Amino acid sequence: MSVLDLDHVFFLLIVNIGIAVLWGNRPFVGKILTLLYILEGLSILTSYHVLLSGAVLSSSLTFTVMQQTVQWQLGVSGGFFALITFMAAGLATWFSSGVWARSYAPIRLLHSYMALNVAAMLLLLASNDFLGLFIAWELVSLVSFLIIAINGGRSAKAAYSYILYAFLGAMAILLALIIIWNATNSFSYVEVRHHWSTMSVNRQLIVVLLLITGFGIKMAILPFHRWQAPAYAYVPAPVAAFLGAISSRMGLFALFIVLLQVVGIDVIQTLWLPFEIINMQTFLLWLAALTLIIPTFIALRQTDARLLLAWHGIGQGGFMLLGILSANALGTAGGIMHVFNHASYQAALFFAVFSVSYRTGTADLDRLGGLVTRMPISFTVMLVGIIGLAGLPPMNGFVSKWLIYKALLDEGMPLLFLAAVIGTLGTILSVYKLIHNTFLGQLRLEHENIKEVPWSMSIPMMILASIVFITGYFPGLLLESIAAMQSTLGISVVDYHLGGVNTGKGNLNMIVVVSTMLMAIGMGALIFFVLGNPRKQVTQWDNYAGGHFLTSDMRYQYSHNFYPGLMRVISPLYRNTIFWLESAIVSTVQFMAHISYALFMQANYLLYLILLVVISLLWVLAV
Amino acid sequence: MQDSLILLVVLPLLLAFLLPVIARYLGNLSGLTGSLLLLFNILLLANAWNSVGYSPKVILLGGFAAPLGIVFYIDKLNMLFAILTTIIALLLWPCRTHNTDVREYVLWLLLLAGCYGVILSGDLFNIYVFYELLAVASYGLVTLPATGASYIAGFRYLMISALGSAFALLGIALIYSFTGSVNIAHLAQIIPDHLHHIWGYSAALLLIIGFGVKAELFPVNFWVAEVYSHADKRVTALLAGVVSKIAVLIILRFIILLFPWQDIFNFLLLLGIIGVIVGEFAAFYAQDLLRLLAFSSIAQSGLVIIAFACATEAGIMAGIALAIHHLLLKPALFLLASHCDRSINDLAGLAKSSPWASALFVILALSLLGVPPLPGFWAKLLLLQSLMAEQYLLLLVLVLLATIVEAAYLFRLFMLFYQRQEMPEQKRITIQGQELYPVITLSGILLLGLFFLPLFMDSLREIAMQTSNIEAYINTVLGKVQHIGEGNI
Amino acid sequence: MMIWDDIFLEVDFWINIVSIALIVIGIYGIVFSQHLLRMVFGLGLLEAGVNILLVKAGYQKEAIAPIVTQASDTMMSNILAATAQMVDPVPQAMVLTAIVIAAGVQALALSLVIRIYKKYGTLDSHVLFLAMERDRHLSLNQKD
Amino acid sequence: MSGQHIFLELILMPLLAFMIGLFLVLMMRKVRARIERRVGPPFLQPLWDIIKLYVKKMQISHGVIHDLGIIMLLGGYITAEVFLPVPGMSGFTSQGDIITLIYLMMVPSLGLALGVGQCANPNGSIGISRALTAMLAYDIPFIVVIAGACLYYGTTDLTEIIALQKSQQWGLLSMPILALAGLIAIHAMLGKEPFEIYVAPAEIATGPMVEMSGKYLGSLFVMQCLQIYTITVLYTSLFLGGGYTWFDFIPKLFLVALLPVMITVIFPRYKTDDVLRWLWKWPTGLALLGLAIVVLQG
Repeated sequence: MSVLDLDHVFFLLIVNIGIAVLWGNRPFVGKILTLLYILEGLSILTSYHVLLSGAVLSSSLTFTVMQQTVQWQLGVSGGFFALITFMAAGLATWFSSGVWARSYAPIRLLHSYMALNVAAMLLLLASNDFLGLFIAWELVSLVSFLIIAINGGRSAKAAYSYILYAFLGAMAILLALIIIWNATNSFSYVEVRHHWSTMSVNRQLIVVLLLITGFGIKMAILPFHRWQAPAYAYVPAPVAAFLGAISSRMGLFALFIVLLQVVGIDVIQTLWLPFEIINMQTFLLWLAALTLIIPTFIALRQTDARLLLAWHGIGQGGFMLLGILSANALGTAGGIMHVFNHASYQAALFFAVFSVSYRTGTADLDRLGGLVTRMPISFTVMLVGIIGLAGLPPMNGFVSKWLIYKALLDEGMPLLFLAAVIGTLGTILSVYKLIHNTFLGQLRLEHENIKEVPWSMSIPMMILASIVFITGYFPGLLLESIAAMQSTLGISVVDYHLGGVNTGKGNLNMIVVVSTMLMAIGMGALIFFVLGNPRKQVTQWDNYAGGHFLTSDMRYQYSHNFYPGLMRVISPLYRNTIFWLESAIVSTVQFMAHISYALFMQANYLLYLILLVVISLLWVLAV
Repeated sequence: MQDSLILLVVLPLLLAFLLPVIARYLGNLSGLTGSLLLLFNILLLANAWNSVGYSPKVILLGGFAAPLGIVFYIDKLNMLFAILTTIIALLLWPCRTHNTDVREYVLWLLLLAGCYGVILSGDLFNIYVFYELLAVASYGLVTLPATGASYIAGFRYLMISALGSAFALLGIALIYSFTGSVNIAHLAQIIPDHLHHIWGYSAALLLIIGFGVKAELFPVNFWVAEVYSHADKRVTALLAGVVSKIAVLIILRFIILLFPWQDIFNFLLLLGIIGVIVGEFAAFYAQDLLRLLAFSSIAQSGLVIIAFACATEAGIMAGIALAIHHLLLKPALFLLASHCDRSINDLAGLAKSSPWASALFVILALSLLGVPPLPGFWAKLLLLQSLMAEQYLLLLVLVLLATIVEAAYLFRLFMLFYQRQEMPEQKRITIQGQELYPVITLSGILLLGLFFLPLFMDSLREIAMQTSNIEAYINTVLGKVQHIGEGNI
Repeated sequence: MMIWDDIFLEVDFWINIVSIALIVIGIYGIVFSQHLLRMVFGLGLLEAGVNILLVKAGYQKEAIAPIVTQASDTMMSNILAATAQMVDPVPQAMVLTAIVIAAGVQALALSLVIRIYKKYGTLDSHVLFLAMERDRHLSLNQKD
Repeated sequence: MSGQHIFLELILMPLLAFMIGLFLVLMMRKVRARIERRVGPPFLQPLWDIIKLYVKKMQISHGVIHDLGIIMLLGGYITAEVFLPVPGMSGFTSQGDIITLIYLMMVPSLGLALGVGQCANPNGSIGISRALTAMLAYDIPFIVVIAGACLYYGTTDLTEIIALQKSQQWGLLSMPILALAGLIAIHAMLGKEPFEIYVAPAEIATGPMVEMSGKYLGSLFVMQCLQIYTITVLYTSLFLGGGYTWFDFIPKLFLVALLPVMITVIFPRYKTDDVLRWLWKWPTGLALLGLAIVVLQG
């Protein structure tokens, strides 16, 4: 069956946790942990061909409760996500293993929480039935809470709001599980799928909506998106990269498994919301599209680089969902591929932003500028990252987005295609603001002596940036496992090759595109450098400035309210409705709490007893 | 063999009356006799557990056969609660505290005798008598701190409890005047069919409200917050953990055997869910730890009542699981909180001064919340399943929403504990070793029990099966062939 | 007319009336009085009413005391015939117990009232409730 | 496709594009001049402009990214040229479809933005802010038009779209409303009045070009040629049936470029927010109408 069973990985994870908890403060431990994460990733990678053939890695751990045997098996989908997890965790730990750790006091907590997170996520990825899924889900929620709250203060507040949302989600999932159990008497995916149709249509609808709510909260789909950005922004750099890269994708993984493997997209397509107004699939697709557009345009307004990226993370989640729900081989492939792509460039971007704030002490976009000459590596990484995030060729973000666009067009959903493009355009605007306000423009006087971050921090960034480029150049590397995933799930399989996909109605060959681009850029460089006179380099403060002579102490940077024209048009659309709703719910709960407490605090409390007796006797008479 | 179980009730009573005399000779050591007694009880129960086996047994007191004679009914459910009561009482036994008043020992023993009596009695009036014994002892225990506030709380507790008892007695009077019997097995033959009218309902409601006072049933649970926050913490732990569950047990027996009518179930469901919601919300508002725990205890009792009110085998199983879980957990939480008896905001940074205690508190509270894979989750899962089996969807949603409110206040608490803010030196709180033994034992039982989860589930199902088997109850008490006349009807 | 006469002349009826009146008065006293002593007295009335109702459950018109006098008459059927003529003894036993319990509870309640009066100098339940809350508040905020 | 052919296409396409672009620019300037009753520039004026800028003595660079931005800008359009279908040379087109092409056309914008950003002149940044806003404005109707066309033809492959038009009829005839909307969109894309605020050629002090001198500006001129060529070819391929041969292809390109110029002169300039409002209202509405018709037609 399997070359290597999952126990080894679990064992390594336990070792990981042990080391992190016991010796997390020592300076060398970060390096050991990095190696361990890489080792875990490799141990899955070495047996990856087994997974690709459709087999599973299984663990010998198992327990039986309520006639249900819970065991752990890593399939190819789980393996794919696990690899991303190990990549993110390994590089994040690498980032924090050197100089960075000296400036961060609770480094032991960070290492331990990271190890716990990875372990819980692996449990989730390897779960094989709803019970195991739910247990792992709650564990993931709790350890995410820990890691989000790590900095105290603002991050603790964000973590609190996260855990409340997470509990709302968990309760929704629990309800769905109970309904499923009631109908099928089983928790295992196979059994549930088999007996799915024993549920009435209304029940099916409720269950699907509950599962979407529950798992969607983790990936912050629309009405539940408010918790995520502050939760992912106000944490230390490695945590932000790790969370932004993979944490909220656990929700996507669960949705992917549930909607595609257990429920089946064909069922989703035949379910109708009440009054037959809208198809379930269409409803979810539009939800995903809104999740893409609204957070993206919220990101456009941010002045804090970390918040900006975190909001984009939510928006890109909408992209993935859009792909997965499109019920199209290309779309599913794009959605899953986007998980990897997003993980790579989002981590790179968070590293770049946090490198800047590590050196300058701020991530406020109004207080930075011109750092490109001081931190060229961070700039390059950010450039690669934003091209990926914006989904422009030649980076990997383009490939997955292309697949999703193509799927939406092929399925005849032009408006959703438009929504996706609007999201991308908003992203381009927003990321240009990010790189402009951070690295371009005028250098501030106080940043004159800033240096590039040390190698221990820049190497992981560069690795991520090169991953972004390489998987953009050769998307077939990822498409191979995605195709395997699709064939194990029994949905239509994407026709891929190393350079991209063939659809017959419009192809993409990234090898050709990127090679042409490289050659074209070479030609451009040739034209630019060979023709004409040589250039003269001027200092960063030497520019036209309307004939006025600028000096370095003059603030001469266009950064705040970067798109005034656009904002004049769209700012009336920012209504803070969800914020308003959230605070309304909070006030309602507080009001109810006050009333309940006042109920108990009565001087003449015996009246209730009499009231109860009288009412119940009246009730008896009525009965 | 099982006849020796009478000793469970007899010995504490005997010792309670002898103890003042013994104390004159043994002094401080007299507390030890109580511990020894409880140890003996554990042995007794363990021995009996083996002999009870699968079929329930009956003890005829005074040699008269039921329904004329007084009986003790012994099945696994009763045994289980008796064992748990003994274990918790042993853990909470106040003998380690110095210069404990001998009266305290006496009251504890009386309380225990009452508990055992209530658990084992198969007779309505006996249950009432033992319940009163238990209640009177608890009034004494509540007022032991001898502060003004504890007197007032105790008085208010006494009034509502006495009123409840009077209602219960009224219910018994009603039942007796219609059936001429107080033997539960006998009544189980008569009431469900012959008293299915207004008087039967009235009697049912009076009994439920009467015993509901101790079971923390809404809305006769207004004493809970003040009593739990003013009484000695061991007493609080015992009341919240054991006594309330025993009262719920009585209600379970009533609704299974005597009043198996859907209207009564609905009534209990309604009270239960209101209790859950109001309890959680009040706990959300509570400004000090003890009140918070008290209100959460109300909510948990509400959950147990909901489970029992499903009145199916699955519901009984869920209710027993929840009850046992809460019975083991709440005493531990109250003991952990006993030195944090202050406004919640003063607890900021508690984890610095007492890291182990706060970690334990957090784990136990997570179990209370029902976070998998902690034991609370499995109990809650059983409850949800039984609710779903009866298609009580709305109830299910309310319970889950109440859990979110619970999560809100518990996590607020955790975040306060782990706030990275120094506590002023004079405000430092540590959980002292004395409370730690019972806490560690209880949480050890809970957490290690997790490894035997399938085993527990199986035995719980067995217990639930036995409990919901009305025929077996009647046959055991009255004998298989014996048919008693229909009384005064 | 005759029927009403019958009812009014029935002892049952009057016992019921008296006990229910006692119960209602007792409950009223407990719930609506602010004075602790009155509450205790109300409790006493309530208990008395319930007890009367309970003892009435065994009442039988023109029955004899439940004592089997003729030991020689060992025939089971005769005993059964005799019991049919007797008052049911069980409620009486129960009422005795209940009275004892009620007396105990009331004594305890009175002793608590004394303690409370010594501490606070008042027996007004509203005032005492506020005092209890104040004490709680003080103890929360000034400990150590 | 032989290796030689590939090489030929790679070299030839950008060159051809540049040359045709030069003539398109010339034509636009000429036509505009004639409408304004001027004579207009001589035949090789656009080329001379570029050569003049390239051979200027002082070439001021504001840093590596300044250069890199210009190179990215040129490279992006050169790539786009390679993937455009023209008569006889569409070997690359099937390797990247129309969606790829749209996104390739966004790369130069990013390059320009990066280059200008490095100049550290806030006026340049303001110009970029306007340019990107305008991109958001005109891309939305344009995308709806593309979506409608792709939906109508059932493919995103440009060569297939052209082949379908050859066998059936031109897109202009089958989707007239979409074609009209597309025309307005490319008018805005070309940065002609009334949508010229982001180029703002009249007030060079606030616009992307503020720090562009010498061959930097020359490269922008090259870019302009390539841009006009790209847009016209794209429109031609979608709605005018592409080209059978170069002889009917080039007139079509000129026709497409001519239409905006014919009407542009009479307009004043919109503010940025007005550009947004207008483009999101009229052409987008038209395009959505066209899309609805396409969808309803089946």
